[in-house]
Amino acid sequence: MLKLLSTEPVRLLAFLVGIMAFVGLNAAYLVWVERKGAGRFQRRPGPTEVGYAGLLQPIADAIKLLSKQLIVPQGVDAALFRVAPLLMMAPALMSLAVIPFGPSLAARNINVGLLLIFALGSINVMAIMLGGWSSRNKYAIMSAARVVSQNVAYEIPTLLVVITMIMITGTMNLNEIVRQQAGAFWHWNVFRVWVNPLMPVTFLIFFICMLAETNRAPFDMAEAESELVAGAYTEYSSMGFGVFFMAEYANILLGCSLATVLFLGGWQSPFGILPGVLWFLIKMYFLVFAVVWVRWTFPRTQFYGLLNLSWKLLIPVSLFTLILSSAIMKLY
Amino acid sequence: MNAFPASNLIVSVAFVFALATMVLGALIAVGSRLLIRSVCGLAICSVGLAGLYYFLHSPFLALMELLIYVGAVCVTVVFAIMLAEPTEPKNEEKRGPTLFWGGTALAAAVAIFWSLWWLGKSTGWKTPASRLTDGSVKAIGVSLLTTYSMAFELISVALLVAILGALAIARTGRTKP
Amino acid sequence: MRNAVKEVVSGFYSLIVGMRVTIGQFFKPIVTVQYPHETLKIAPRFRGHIELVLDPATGKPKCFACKLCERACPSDCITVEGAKLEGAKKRSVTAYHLDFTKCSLCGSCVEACRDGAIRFSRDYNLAGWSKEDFIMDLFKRLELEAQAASPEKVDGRAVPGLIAAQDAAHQDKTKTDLK
Amino acid sequence: MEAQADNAQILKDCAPLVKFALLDDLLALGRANSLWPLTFGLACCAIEMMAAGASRFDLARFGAEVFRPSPRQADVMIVAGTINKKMAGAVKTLYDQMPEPKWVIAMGNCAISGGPFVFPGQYAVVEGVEKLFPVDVYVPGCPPRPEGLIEGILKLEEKLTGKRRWPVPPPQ
Amino acid sequence: MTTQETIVSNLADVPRSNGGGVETFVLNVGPQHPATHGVLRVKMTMDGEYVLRAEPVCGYIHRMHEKMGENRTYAQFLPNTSRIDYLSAMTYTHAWAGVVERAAKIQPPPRAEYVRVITSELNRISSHLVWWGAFLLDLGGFTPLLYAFDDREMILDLLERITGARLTYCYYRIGGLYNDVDEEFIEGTRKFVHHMRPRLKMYRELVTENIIFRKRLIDIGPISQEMCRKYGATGPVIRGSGIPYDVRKAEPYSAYPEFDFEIPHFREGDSMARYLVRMEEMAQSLRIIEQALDKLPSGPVMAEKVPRVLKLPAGDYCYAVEAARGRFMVRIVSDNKEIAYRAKLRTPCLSNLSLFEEASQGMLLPDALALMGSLDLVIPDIDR
Amino acid sequence: MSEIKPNPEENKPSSVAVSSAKASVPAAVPPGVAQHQANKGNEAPKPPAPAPAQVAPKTPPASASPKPSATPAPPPAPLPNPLAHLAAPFQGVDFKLKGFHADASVGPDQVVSVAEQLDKDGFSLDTITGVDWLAQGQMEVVYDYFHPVRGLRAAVRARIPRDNPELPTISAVFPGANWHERETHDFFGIRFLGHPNLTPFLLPEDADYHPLKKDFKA
Amino acid sequence: MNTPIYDRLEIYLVAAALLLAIGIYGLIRRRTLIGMLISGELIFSAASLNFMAFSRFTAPDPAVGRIFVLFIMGLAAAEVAIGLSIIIAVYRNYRSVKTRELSDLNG
Repeated sequence: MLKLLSTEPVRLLAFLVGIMAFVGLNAAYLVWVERKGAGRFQRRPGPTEVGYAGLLQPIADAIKLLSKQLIVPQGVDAALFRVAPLLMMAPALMSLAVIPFGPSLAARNINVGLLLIFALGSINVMAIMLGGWSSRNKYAIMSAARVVSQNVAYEIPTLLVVITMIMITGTMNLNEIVRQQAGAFWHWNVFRVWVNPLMPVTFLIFFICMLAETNRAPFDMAEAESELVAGAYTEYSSMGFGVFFMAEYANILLGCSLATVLFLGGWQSPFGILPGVLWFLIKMYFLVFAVVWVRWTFPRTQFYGLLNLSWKLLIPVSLFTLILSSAIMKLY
Repeated sequence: MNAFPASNLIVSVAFVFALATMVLGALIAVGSRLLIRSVCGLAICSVGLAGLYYFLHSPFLALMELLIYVGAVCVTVVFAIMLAEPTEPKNEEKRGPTLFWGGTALAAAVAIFWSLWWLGKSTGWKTPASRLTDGSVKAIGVSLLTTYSMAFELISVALLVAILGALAIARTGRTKP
Repeated sequence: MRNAVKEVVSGFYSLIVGMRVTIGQFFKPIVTVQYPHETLKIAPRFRGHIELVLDPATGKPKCFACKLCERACPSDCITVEGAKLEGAKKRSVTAYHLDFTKCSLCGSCVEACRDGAIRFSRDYNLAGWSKEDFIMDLFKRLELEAQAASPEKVDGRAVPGLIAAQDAAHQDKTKTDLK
Repeated sequence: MEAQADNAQILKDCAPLVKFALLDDLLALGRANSLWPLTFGLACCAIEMMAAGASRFDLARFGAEVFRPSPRQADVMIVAGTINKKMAGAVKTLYDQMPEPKWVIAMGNCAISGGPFVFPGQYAVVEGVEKLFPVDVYVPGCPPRPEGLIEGILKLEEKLTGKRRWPVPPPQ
Repeated sequence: MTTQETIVSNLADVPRSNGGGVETFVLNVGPQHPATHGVLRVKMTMDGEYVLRAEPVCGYIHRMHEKMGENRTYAQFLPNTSRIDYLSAMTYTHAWAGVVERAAKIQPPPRAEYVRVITSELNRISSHLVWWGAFLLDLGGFTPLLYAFDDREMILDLLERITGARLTYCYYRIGGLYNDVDEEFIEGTRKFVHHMRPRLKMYRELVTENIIFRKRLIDIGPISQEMCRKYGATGPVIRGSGIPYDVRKAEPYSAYPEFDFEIPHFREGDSMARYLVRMEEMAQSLRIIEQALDKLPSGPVMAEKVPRVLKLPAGDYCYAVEAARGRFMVRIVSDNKEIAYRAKLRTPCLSNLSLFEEASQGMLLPDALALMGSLDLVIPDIDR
Repeated sequence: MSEIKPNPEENKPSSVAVSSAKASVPAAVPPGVAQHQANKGNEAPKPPAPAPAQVAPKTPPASASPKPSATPAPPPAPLPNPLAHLAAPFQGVDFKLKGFHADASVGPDQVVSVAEQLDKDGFSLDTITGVDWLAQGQMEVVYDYFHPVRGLRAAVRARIPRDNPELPTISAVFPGANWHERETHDFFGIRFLGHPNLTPFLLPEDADYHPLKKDFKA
Repeated sequence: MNTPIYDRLEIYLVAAALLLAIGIYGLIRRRTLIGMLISGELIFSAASLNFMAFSRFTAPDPAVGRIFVLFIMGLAAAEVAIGLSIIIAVYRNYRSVKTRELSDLNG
């Protein structure tokens, strides 16, 4: 029996269940964190009345959303309309399977883990687009069109940065990447300026692209509330909206985890006091906090401003870092 | 993997599932009246195909298939559909030509399929005695930059030209900045 | 090129400054008044709906149904009925209806009243399940309140003697009474 | 319009027939504590509605700060302001687009009865939003203070769960 | 479910080709849309994200103010004026009180005029603060709104202290004020002035200098001086185009001539210029308030002889004030009765919005909405 | 008067031009805006009419001088007419009493030409007011103009028969008149000939009533 | 025959043939440019699958087939990009992407 449990499929299954629970819990409580954080930034308490410090608020929201009427408006493409939220949620869940949360805590340690995340990530775009298209709503369609151009534009600098990282580390295995950053915190990739003096900039580019790809403020063109009502989600009610909502946070989770793995040394601890998993979570949640912080500070960018930023600034700079790091690698 | 009971069966089922996904996707892609569903069919087909690649011992290409077909090709096509026509014409054409073309297409498809099947079955394929490389990402990269560097360059030029051409074609007619 | 670099750098700096401002606010205490648990002090001149004032001497409403308020009201939300009771010197009010759902809280009625017989209540947080809750019979309301307030409860707000004399809003009003 | 009201009534009437007490309570609790209003301001009261959402009063404490711009995702419509005859159709449609279960708070005298804009011979104002669809909670005032709106939301929660979880603030 | 059968105006059918020319579709922004601040509806003919033609459709909150002006006595109409532009209620009441005083030749006492100036300017600041927050909300920033509301609450506390209401003050009376201000109000106002100056600096750091914000406003939605003049735009809109027109200086009223203040104006005419004008105006209002507090005379706050039943001599009378959004003018036509024969309310937002159709042509949707936000609309002010 | 000392931080951006009538003074700009203006180059438009500081009869500070004792509404002595240079029959009016500086009664056919003259003079349309004189069987339309630079106010009135209320539109001269005319049409049923789009503005699209007519019953 | 189903070359070849047949059917049957483009992608996929299968089972260097598949993917992406831009340009001019209605192209 024990042997059976240690077999690969069972392990995988166990991890998938674990990840689902992790994502579910996190997606729900990231919403709480967001609301609490927004509250603090605005000098108000945020949710407090539902449970201690509003801790039951996400549960109340979930119950409410689950029990609401799911409207499939007339004229929508019902099949696609229903599939789209799931299509948004599934890739985020699957991608987390390759994230190493601890030295041996990854559902599947595959050699092309980094590629897997981006391959699955590309489905997200499809999901929002189908959601927007099938809604048959002008705002939703405009939003879908924006999402596509935004994500296409930001995929390029992201991939360039990731290629830089692959070149520097020489692997696409996430666990291996983390392993290479062992030692004190200056061995983390962000601080490895001797490998590439532009490493902090590279991290910044990755962070910006991550914000853009997860449609977070200041790049939240997809649900630009004051322009497009609720964007691609305008026609979604009840859990359809809920799943989109959760998927958004799951994607943030994924993005922050990836940034942690690539740049912040993953589960490597700077002092060696706490276990690796905790360090991983601390770093990840710090990035999540930064995402919240950014959201509640800045106004939304204009759409062409967003594309300009990508095409005129991020892509050249990331291309430059790529060339620079390859030159440095060649020289030394 | 073999320690797990009936693992062979499970893997076989997964394989059949991937195969079925691919075929189903392809059928949706050509059969659906709504173009948007056709694209979804193409995406499903690509997912199935990626599964087959995985069974062909190349997870790298499986993921590339997803990245390029789902992430780039399908997205672009959906985008184009949004800009252009939402549906395939329903009953605009006369029945005669429709039937004729349908029949021709079916006949051609069946003929091709049958002949290829026969060809595939009847040929005795030989497995090689030894392998030069293991076909990993590294091997692919090395080959790309050595043996096939010319083709690689050509592909990049083709892509560049495609980007420029697409920009040039799509931009004409836009009067605004 | 130099301009572009300068713009990027200064733009980035402006973003940092913005984030510094918000994080500064993050660590400041909250400003929220947690309403059902704690309440703001309502301003003394707060204009709620109107209520009748009792005459401390008689324990009856001061109002004698002169209907000035009814006439002053821009939205016709006041209906006063009065009658001259037997043995009384003046008319006295028999019914005072306020349709609060039409009121615009302008204060014209209180201003029009020459005898301080009506004033603003301190109901700042009214809410109810039925519209009829806010079509009030002030006369009845006063009676109910007077009954409810036990005599020994000195600071209860329905105690007749206190009502007329002590209310800050009322005092404010008399200080600058309009001619 | 009547049919809609009837439907709602029938739903309400039928509710006790199929009652799983615990689940029902749980649902009610969940709904009561997650009332997402529709971003929908009409006039003066909308400013007080914003003020109620702002830091001083903070609707977020009750989980009600998630103002949704799309009616599909909203649970409660706070009618904050005057509805005139030109607007009535749009308001009705918005109400219809909200998924069940949904609630309405009539905020301010205009939404309750047309308020100060009703006079004999008026030609534009709908005299109360209840002429269009059923209203659950009335918050009178012109405009009501933010406390009034919070009280209205507490009343709505009380209506859903059957009891008031919060203290009644003392009269001032 | 019946809910599925209805299709709201803004949730209408998908765009389809119209068989020739540019492929356009009509986007109904409003009457319920987060960017329209109320119930304005803008019928936008779009080519993709470009606005070909934006036609505002008004009247969704028409509340018959002018009709009521013919139904109510002059004193009874006062509360209405607070509800035309509820964000700038004081100034609107000022105009009505002013026109009646002008016609009836009532002179409010100096203290009343000073208090009117103080409260009007406080109200102007609070109005600009709401605009600032809501404008940022249009641009996708939520936090500034709440900071603005924090500061606004301080003003509201002050004003509630003396008027008893938070929004629709109805504080001025024909011939003076409802009641006098007290020391606490004066001290509180001074404190507020000291509090507000650093806050304006913080606003500048948080928003005005922010690169994202600047990119969204600079050169967006330019409005020329000629366009302002042709459409009768006033207030920050005309000042943002470089014409320093301000009723407080052009047609001085109340106690304004006694204060030293400037009219901020910028030449560019883009959304940023209008934004900066309003931010500057807040600083100027603080200046006026400080001066008025220092010079506040004592005495009564109500004119001596205001008849209970007020009849204006026949004729027509105008009175204009500088409200937060521009020139607000009341024109009363009287036929010597207790009730106006005709009460015309000239509201700034109507004129300011009327140039939107021309100014927004060919803009991108978010830019057009930013332009609309920079006009600072209050919809009941348009519809009356 | 006490010294106003704005906080030095605040002083920087508040260095805007002091300007009441001197409109052509280019505004000094706060440092943060310099870049903003630099983008514009020197194409900054000049105000339309850089009129020399023309001082219209301004009201004295309201609290200063007592009002003149009750004069009848039309002043007996003709006041200086600030618009004497125009061909339109303008008359000077006491601003303190009326709230405008010049007044003209014109025929319906003159409305457009007066608007054109005022337009040339740099005036801007303030508003259009309809008045229903039921007893006289007339409708009156008052056009209010203001001058954004000189601070002048002018009123132009035209009377038309009540049973056939028609006036030429001035929306070709002042595009801003478009909405004002639509509104006047809503309320009084006055038809503005040549108006591009005389549809209900504030009333519902299908409204066929004119609520501000004196004989209107809901 | 002990080789599992997923380790047999014929299966892959049949699958590829099926994909090709479906693709060709679609290419003939479809009436819109976009539909034809999608069918073309299917044909590409069929070719890729064949390459992959042969490189897995018969080629001495498995990298070769994979490189070709990569090339095909690149070409497919380029083809889609250029094809769609042509389609959109055609659509702008003719308001239709139905091949039948684009008779102007015939001269």
